[in-house]
Amino acid sequence: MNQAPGLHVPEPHLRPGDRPDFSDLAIPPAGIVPRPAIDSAPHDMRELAYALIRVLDDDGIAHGEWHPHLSPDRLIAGLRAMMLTRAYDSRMVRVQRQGKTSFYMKSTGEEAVAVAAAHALDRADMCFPTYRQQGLLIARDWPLVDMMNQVYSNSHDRLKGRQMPVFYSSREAGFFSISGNLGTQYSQAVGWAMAAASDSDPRIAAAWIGDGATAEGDFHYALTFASVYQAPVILNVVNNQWAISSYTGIAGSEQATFAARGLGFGIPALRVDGNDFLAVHAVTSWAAERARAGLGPTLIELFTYRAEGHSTSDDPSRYRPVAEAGEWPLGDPIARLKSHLIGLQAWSDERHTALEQALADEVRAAGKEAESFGTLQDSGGIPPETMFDDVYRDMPAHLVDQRRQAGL
Amino acid sequence: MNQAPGLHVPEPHLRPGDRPDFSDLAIPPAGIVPRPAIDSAPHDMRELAYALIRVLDDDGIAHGEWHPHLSPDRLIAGLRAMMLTRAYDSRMVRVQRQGKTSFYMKSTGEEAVAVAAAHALDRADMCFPTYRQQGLLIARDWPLVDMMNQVYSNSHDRLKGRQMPVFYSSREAGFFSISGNLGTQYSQAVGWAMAAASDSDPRIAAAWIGDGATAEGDFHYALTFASVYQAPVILNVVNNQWAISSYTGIAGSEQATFAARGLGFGIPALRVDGNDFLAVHAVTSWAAERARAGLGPTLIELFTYRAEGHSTSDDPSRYRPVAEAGEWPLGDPIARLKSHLIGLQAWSDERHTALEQALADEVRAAGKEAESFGTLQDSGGIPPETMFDDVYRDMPAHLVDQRRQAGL
Amino acid sequence: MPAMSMIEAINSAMDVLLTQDSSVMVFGQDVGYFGGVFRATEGLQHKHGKARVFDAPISEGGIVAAAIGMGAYGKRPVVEIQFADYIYPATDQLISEAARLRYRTAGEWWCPITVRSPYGGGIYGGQTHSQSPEGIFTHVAGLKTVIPSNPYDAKGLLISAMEDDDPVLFFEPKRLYNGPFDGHHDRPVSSWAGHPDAEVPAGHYRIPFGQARIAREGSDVTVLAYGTMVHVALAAAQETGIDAEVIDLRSLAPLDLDTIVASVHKTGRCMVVHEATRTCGFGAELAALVQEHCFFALEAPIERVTGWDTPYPHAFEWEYFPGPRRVGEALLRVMSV
Amino acid sequence: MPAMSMIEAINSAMDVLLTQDSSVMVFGQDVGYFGGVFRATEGLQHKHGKARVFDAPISEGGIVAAAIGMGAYGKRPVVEIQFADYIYPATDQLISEAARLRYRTAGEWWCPITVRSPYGGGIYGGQTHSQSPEGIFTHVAGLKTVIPSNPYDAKGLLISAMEDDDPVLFFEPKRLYNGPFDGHHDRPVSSWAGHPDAEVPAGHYRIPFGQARIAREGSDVTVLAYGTMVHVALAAAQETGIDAEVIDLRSLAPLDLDTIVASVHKTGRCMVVHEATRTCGFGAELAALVQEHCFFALEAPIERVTGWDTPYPHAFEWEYFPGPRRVGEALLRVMSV
Ligand SMILES: Cc1ncc(C[n+]2csc(CCOP(=O)(O)OP(=O)(O)O)c2C)c(N)n1
Ligand SMILES: Cc1ncc(C[n+]2csc(CCOP(=O)(O)OP(=O)(O)O)c2C)c(N)n1
Ligand SMILES: [Mg+2]
Ligand SMILES: [Mg+2]
Repeated sequence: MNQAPGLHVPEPHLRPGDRPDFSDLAIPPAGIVPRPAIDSAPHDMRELAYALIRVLDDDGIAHGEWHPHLSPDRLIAGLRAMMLTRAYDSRMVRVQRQGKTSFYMKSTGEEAVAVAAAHALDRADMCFPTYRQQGLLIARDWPLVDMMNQVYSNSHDRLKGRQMPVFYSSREAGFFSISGNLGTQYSQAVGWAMAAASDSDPRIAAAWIGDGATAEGDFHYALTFASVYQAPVILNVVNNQWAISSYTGIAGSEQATFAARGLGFGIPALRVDGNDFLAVHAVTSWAAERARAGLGPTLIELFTYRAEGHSTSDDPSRYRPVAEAGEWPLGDPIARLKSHLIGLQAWSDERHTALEQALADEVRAAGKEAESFGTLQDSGGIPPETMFDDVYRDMPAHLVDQRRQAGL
Repeated sequence: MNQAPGLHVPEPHLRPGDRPDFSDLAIPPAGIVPRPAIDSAPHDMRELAYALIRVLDDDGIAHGEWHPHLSPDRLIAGLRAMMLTRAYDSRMVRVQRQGKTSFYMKSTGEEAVAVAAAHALDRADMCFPTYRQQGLLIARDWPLVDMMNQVYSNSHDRLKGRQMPVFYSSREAGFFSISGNLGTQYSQAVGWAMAAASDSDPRIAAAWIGDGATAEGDFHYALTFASVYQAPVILNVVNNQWAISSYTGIAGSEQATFAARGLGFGIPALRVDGNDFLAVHAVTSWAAERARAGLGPTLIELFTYRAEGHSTSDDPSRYRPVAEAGEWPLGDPIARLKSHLIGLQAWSDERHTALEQALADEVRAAGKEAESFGTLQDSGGIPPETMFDDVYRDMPAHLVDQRRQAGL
Repeated sequence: MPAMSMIEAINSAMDVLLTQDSSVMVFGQDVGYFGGVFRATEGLQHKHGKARVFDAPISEGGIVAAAIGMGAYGKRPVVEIQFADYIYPATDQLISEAARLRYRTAGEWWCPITVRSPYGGGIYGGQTHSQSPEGIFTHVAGLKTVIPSNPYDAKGLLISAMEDDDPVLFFEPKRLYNGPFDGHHDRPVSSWAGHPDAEVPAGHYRIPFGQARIAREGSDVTVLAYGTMVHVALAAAQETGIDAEVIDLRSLAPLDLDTIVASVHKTGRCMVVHEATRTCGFGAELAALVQEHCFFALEAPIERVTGWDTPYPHAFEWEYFPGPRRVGEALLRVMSV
Repeated sequence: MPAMSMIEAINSAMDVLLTQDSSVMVFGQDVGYFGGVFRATEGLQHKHGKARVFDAPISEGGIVAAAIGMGAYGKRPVVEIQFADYIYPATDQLISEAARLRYRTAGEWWCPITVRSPYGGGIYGGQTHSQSPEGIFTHVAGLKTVIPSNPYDAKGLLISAMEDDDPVLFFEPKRLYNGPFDGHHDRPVSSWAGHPDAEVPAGHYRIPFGQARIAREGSDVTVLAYGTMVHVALAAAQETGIDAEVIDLRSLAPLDLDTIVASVHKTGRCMVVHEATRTCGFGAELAALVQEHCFFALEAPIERVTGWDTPYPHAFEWEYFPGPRRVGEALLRVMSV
């Protein structure tokens, strides 16, 4: 009888000091994956969970059935939102380093995940994001100043300083309140979609979760309920290959794709190049069409790479080769869409640089305005007694009492 | 734009008053499913999750690659354990009706699930069952009297009256303590298996869960951890098609098999006729070999039918056609193995009836002995002060105090 | 007015709101076609349709999560957790999400959900069908916790819960579903028929939260109780002849501290009774509050008569249950100081 | 003796037992190669191998479940929940399983697991990186709950936890990891270097559970505290000049009631300080016990100085945190009665 050969603990191939190397990553060419009709039988679409849907090739040329054929204007709008997201992120990290707030999380390299989805969804569709989909708000033209006010917990922060930076909420923008507890929004999104279905409301829900957080129970609840009740929801898994310091193998990626998780529930599942704006747009549209047609949920794995640290509290050089991000073979979503647009002769290096500058100015102006309402360190703008509000709709006696005890 | 057509709520085809009808159930012939080598690549075995592995055909003849070719003696041992399980169940329901205990749960029609697995596993392998795998204990020749003592909470109950009936525990028999909280044992089993692997211990773990309980988070944790660490564990899903009153569609079976849940984790998954002793034995052996060879976990869906009520508290005639059980097309595991043995000329109706009688006598004798140690209603045999023991290894001061306050 | 058992009153509360308010949705394990393992939702699916009253997977976390999402949409979901012992898989959604959604968004989102669940012992349910976990949730800011002791209150409180814009845990004393129960488990069971608190209006009415009910006026000692223990306390008062003032809290959070404090100021003595384990149970909070607010009025230490700090043992449920004998002895002790 | 910070002492406890006892396994999110987000497991994987110290999926329920299974096998698993705020997905495994396994099997199985988790505020972590959930778990029979206040205790208590045959929740005051902290957030941070309780033996030693430490002897009033609040209470005593006896509970369950009762009998006054929300917090139990056991010795009501009954707000953590000013005012109030 064989002996079990010890406990298997997945380990990334490379650690600090190693040369970045993605040569074992098989990347299929763009355009080869077929696009089934939205009402195809789920069991005929199983292979999509193991594929990688790509539209843009390495030269920025669009290929294949998933090509969404968006107008240059819409593409430029997408490019702009991704660039604005990046500009916003980089400023916010800078102000965090300056001590003006406690914490920040970038989405660098993953901007297409949120922005392309936002552009493919209807404005009224409801999003249940994680902390790394600030691109949704930006793509929905939500004011940067409002976002910054939240990051600063300043006097104009609509959340009254209650949440850590980047835990935005905007009912108006269809952006659900970010939770610090991983995964919880995923199963809530399905409940929202069930309610919408029960009202025959044409709006659908979309949810995002990180590769690491798929290990939480809520991921399973979401898939179960979405499948049982055929809820009109798009379940996105953002596989950026890292949790904090632990790589995606610790979340199960050694043995299967995350898209494949949908198969056990008969949920059509697509795996897509998450750095390809056109591909993300196309799969989101396809899933949204399915949901709106009453055909139920779709799972989308967005294969991408977390190009920077997990948050400002993290230092990825402690656990992976520093230069890895630059070598990521699926490239950068902004650079790829830019080169596509240039290929279409709808864009140029000059326009790109000018836009970059304009967006930096826009972010700077917003930053100034937001800082005029205070920052975390000098806030004082929010009346401290408000910390007792909103625990309940009406303040119960014991909180009135405690507020008094607090001298507030 | 289409409107979502209301909320989809799965509903069984038939309700009380309807004629039982399983004609829409596609049952493939016995023997057609190939048996891959245990070290086949998981992705080459995906179709097994959608198949139905059957060895015995409707006439009790064994077919195909999964035929385990067990000796008649071993088959008769299996038959005997299944019959004993049934005899035990029927007596215990009777004594519950007589008020001698509070509750009971039968496994009628599902005896092969536990018994064949027990016979395929090593005696030292560790089982993490649900309340419906009493057949494991019986197949491991655990004394009926000891089981009955537990059901009666009598003076010889090793669990000191602490647990509801059928929540057995036997370290010696490798049978983990049954929990009233569904699903929890499933993820614990994986931890046990991880520990065994880390010691290069040849023992493996096996866990069972009901179709209904797969919706709990623990099911997901188990699959995740089993996949990540390639734990030597067999993950059984007993799909008896009912939770309490809710049918398996509410657990997700409308859209996929339960075996398919393994695919998302790259866990090889087999779907088997749970009423076919030979098939259950064969798949369990295959999975055990894989685990022992360090090839990791296997998921097995055992397709069966809960022939009786959920428990003595349940009345299935309120939610399904009464006669359905008798029409279940995959038959009865005992009758099927009996007819197979008769076909092999290793068994006869006469021997069967004689064995039935002998087992009834054995159960009756055991029942007498157990009742001589008391029953729930007249117990008093367990010293009540023991109810303060075992909360911790050493009794803390506050419990000494409370025991005193209780006058015990 | 029809006489209703507690289970009928609970059913009626849901029926009334399903009829009046199209945003109400009722779901949980076995609550649809079958009508619930305790029959709380009997007939509701048939009457209101399966898109509004339906079965859910065995996934308490998923059930509460779905309810939160529906609440965000604009529904008023009412979910059943089949036994309070099975609420734990939903803890994260309850504590991290339901309780905090309004706060963390400064009121932009809120969570108008009701979580119904039978609690308590007395049906030989052993350690996983007998628990009283209220003290875990009363620790959590943002949740409301309500426990009725009779059919009239059950319906009025449940309607308030369903109409409340905050998340409410509604724990139902399962041993009271079909009749009042004073802890004398060896006496014949009684039914709600004829009981004054079983006169339940057929239509809509509310009992507001935060208003305790004086179940028995008295001058010797204040007994704080809720759910099944109200009946046990009343029996103990009668059997000992001690003129106890028995206060039925009805809602634990919010708590009617004024009524409690007024009573203890009157009686000078206080006792707390609950079925949950003692340490850090809700009785601890009550004792802490009473000594804070009534220190100079108290003539004796506040006693707690509770379940022991062990799981609920199947064979010894009556040794575990704080029945009228134990409550009576405690009354005598408190009076003897 | 080396001076160790609390995080180093915790690391050392695991290192010592990983070396001595081959059944010890350490796992959790980011604890392997990286060494933990607070560096508690730094170097342990490198030293003891990745089969004994490793990363786990983001699945607190799965982590605790796996630990329970390993414990049943014969291992002594030590798991980290990255923040106490994230323990809720593991509630069912902790309450229904870990806490009850020994009881429900009458000792046939048991659960020798340790669950380490940083708790408490003071690092601008907002409502999901600042919580103190100990009061939820101290309500559960079968669990032990331990909270150290300094490096020496942290190591000795953690070794006791790992060697204990029952499940232990080991909550680590994250604000004390790298230095003592008395709540004066606006003063320069100090380090453990030079602090007497940071003299930590390199090898194996234990501090038994259920033995409180008198952090400061005094005769005016007894202050019950644990974790960070011990330092706050000491500061408040010094700043008010009130001769408080500050008791560092060290283990909440089991609780050293004798030391508490003796102290209150001596001082005649009592105060409880914790960072957790007030209602049904562990302070409620302490107040209930003290009035039960010291009723006739008490000259003033027992005060509770705690976190408010709200989530921990990001921008107002210092208004939320019960710092030396609030504790000092309460001391003065208690003394003024
Ligand atoms: C329930 C819970 N457990 C742990 C954490 C701590 N934590 C915050 S982010 C994170 C990593 C998440 O990784 P992933 O889901 O892949 O998302 P990404 O950051 O890559 O977008 C962890 C472990 C948490 N916030 N909530
Ligand atoms: C966590 C939890 N939720 C709910 C229950 C109540 N309950 C007990 S058995 C059962 C049905 C289980 O169905 P299934 O998993 O299919 O197992 P089967 O009884 O068919 O073997 C339910 C809902 C429970 N015991 N634990
Ligand atoms: Mg990630
Ligand atoms: Mg079932």
